[in-house]
Amino acid sequence: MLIGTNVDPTRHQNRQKPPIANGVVGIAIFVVTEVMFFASLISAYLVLRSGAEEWPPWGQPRLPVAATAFNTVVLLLSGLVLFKAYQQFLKPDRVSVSRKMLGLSILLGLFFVLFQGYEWIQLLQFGLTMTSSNYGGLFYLIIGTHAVHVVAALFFLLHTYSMLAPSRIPQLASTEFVVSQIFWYFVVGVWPILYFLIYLV
Amino acid sequence: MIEYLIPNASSFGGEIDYLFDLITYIVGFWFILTQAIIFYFIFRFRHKDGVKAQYLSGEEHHEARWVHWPHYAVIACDVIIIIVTVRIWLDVKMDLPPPDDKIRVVAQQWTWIFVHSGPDGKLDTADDIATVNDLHVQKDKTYHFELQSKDVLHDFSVPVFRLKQDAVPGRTITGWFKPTKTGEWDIQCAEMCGIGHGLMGARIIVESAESYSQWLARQSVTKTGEALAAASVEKPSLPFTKELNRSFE
Amino acid sequence: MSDTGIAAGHAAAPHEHHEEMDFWSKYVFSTDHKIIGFQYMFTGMFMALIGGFMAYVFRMQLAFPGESVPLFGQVTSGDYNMLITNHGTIMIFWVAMPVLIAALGNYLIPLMLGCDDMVFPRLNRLSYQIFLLSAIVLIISFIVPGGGFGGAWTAYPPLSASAEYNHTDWGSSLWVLAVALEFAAFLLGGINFLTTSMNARAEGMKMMDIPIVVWMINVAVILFMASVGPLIAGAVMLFLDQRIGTSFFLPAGGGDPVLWQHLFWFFGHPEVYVVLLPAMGVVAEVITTFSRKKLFGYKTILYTTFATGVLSFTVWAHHQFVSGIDPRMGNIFAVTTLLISIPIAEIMFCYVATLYGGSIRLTTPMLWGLSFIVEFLLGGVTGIYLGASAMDVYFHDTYFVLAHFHYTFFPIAIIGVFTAVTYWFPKMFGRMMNETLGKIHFWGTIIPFNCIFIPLFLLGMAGQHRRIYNYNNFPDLATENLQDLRVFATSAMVIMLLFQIPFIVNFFYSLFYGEKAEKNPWKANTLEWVAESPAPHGNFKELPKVYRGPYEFSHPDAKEDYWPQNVPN
Amino acid sequence: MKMMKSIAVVLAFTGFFPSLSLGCSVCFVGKEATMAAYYGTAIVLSLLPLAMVGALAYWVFRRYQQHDSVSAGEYLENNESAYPKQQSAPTQ
Repeated sequence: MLIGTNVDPTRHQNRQKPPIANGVVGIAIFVVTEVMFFASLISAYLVLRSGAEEWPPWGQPRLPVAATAFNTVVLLLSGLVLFKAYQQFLKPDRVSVSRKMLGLSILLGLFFVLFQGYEWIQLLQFGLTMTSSNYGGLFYLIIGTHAVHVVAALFFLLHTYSMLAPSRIPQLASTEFVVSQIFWYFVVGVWPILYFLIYLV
Repeated sequence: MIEYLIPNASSFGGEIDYLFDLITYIVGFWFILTQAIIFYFIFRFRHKDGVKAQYLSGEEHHEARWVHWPHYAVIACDVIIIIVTVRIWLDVKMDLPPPDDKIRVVAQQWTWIFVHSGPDGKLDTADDIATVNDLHVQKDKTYHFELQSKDVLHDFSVPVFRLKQDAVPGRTITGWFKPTKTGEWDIQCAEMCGIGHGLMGARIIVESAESYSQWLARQSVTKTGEALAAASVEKPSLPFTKELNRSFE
Repeated sequence: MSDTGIAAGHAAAPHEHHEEMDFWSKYVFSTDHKIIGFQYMFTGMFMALIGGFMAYVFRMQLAFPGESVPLFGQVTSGDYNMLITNHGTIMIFWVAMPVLIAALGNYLIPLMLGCDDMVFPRLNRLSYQIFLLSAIVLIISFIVPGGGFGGAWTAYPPLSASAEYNHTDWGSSLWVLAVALEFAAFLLGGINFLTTSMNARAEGMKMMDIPIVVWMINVAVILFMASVGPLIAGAVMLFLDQRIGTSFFLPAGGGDPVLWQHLFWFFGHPEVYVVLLPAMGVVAEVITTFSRKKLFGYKTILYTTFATGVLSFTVWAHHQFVSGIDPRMGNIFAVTTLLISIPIAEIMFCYVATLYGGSIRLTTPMLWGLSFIVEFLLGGVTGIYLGASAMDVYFHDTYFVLAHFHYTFFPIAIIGVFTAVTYWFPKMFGRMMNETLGKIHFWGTIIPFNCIFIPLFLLGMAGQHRRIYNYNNFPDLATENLQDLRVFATSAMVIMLLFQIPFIVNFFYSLFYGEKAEKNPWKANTLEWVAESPAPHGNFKELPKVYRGPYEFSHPDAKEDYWPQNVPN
Repeated sequence: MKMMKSIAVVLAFTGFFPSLSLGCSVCFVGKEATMAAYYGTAIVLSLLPLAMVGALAYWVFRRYQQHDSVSAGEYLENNESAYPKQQSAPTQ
């Protein structure tokens, strides 16, 4: 894996353990960059929107607010289940429960992406495309970027899931678990902001 | 000091030249002082056999003050520069004195179209005179210009006026100047605008009142009609509207 | 996973034992931080040759407009735009960034912190591979139909966003793609640097025992990581504008060209500090070593570095004083821009104070380090003119700006790199460089450098704008006096380029035939000098322990005039 | 430094007031809403990285403090399992 190492200087020497694991530091820094990335997409959205005559422009389909509200709940639920799964993981001998809950969280995340894909197909049929207006362009850009992050985060979670398998040593997955959690919380945490700004306002 | 290299021909050019001189004196002092100290230290503390370097951490107060006091002096100098800068910035960019005449400047790849308001002093009337790459203005009159662009970013720069403003497509930007010297100088495009950027020059001709009116009399409306048609961009009072932007195409 | 990773690494990957490694796994697909540092360094130097050649071609065109340039031929206005655009792009993104941050960061951080590698070596390798890909994409963009992108390195839309305006359909898209890839590469590298510095320090190394260059590289990386998001977002939007036909930046479809300027400069200004800080760190190491003095005010320098980092996020719109932003915003940014001169001035004062009471030996690295301070000061003070918004109205996009940032970037990217290469060459390659050739190269670079750019200050004051391929089109600028200045600058530039030959000769000659270097030829204190020269894979025979700060030169309690960090007493 | 900043802020605001009375050459280009959006996003984009990096630095600092008080001089082999329990994800 990407964050795995073959020579890890913090581990194989007889050396004090760092207070924060490498992977956690790495992902925390990465999330800072990601937050700035989304902040600038949102900035672009606000600037372009404020310059437009009407928003959404005349003749463009409206976004499915209610269905996406349901989808938002699904995503938030997935974050909550993941949180619970980690709590189980920290308890002794509850790894298999933890793994099942992690699986549920992944399924909820997967549902979110697939449901969104379904929405997109509908919207495309209604004539909202990237080039139909800046409304569509920004919608697909920002929501699409988020979707890419959801998929990437799901792969992270799946990796953790496979490491929690009974045939392997689940205790070794603790860093991976935290890393994939942080990334998933980021993805889940950004979504309500996007939903509020793009669908609701 | 800039006047030695290029004349100043506008009312606010002198202020900008003054700011240049002020900054030059302040930073010049610091620059020369620091350089002198560096070269003195290099010479004075060159390696000599048997002489060991001193041990100074620079953390003690009596040591650190040697960098802190100059540092406070730098802050004081910065404050002076900031105050003068903001004052001149207000005059040049934020103030808009009442106009004697108006012109419209339309930039496109890679020419300048200047719409003079003609004898009546108003834009968008039948007697407007449009010229390509030639701007005629009268000495000692305050001009407002409306800056527009048809395609990409351009920049209306008149070095002798110390004037510079980007032209942004979809927006009309107003600025002002007041020529104080007669003569003929360059107008440059100062923002990269494509292959012909290096060719996008124009001339500004500052004239006295009588030679300006002679020039005005020589311009027949029919002769400039064509250029005017090319320049007739609808006034983008509301930028970013689709209707407006279609007219650009 | 890391533990299993180690186990798997030992079992399955024989390249842990470096004597068994073949050429490919040793030099091409290595995860060794030093090799990756060299890869970055050599790629950067190769790109510097391309960028330098471009500068030669367009300077010749400016001095002798319309005449055929030797080794290139006629320069059309399209060629000229492509050359200046890619000269800027290459020198900043493919030379300054990879050499100063990536190469030095990779090489120095583990060595100076006393650990054996980066914490994510494979991520590190991936970072270089993406970077290499980005360089290849950029080079391909010069030869695609329509030629390379010619819309200036700032790539302001609408010019950059539509082939209708820039006439380089593929060139501009590949340019954006290359820039985006490059930032992805540095992002991975940056994560690595910060994590390594936090978690892999040698035993006993406190925060205040970290060498200043490592601190500065890390602050630079933080600036980079926190500011790169907007540019990547902007690049994605620009790419979509070019290829899909959206209109985020095209006013015709409701977009806003000024938006790009904000996104670009939000990254673009911290970027200056991203490359400045590592260079300043290198200079700090060199001047303390060769003046045998403790760095004056370590903590002061550190805190002012943080202050610079904080302020650097708040100054970006000073690039837009005349671009149609609200002038009230201009006031705020003029104030912040002038404020940022204060911490930088403080750092400079500390460096000068370090020289006081020293025992200065003018070796080649020391000459480079001192010339950094001397030259950068001029770049720094001319920045005051441009930060003052009212003055910028006149100087914006003139040669004054150009000369100003070359007086900052040349010390950063060229002097800083030569300082680092000449100083760490013994550690990198185990041999000493030739001092005579080094000094010839130094004087042959520094004197022509000033002769190039001081005339350009004058040209800028005379109102000459940038990015114009032939000044004969502007009667006020086509005068003989100004043309003489251009010819003078160009001649100096050609001389400076020729004087790079002694360096290249010296570099490769010393690489193979130079005098063998001992472990610590400069008698410096930091941990990299504890390792063998050249440092082997794994760096240290046994990991060093740290007992004191990195700059204990001429300490009264020490036996000699230096006191390495790892020596107990 | 603090005094300097307050002077700077005052100066910046003196820049605001004349424009309201005298009229301003570039101020009112574009819509008010766009200007407000530019101001807002400029402020957010400037402060967000500082806030995040500051928060992260503070969190790291706290972790190091806790770590120093818990396991001064202890080496890694003996507390492999204790480690993840102290772990808490940073709040986004």
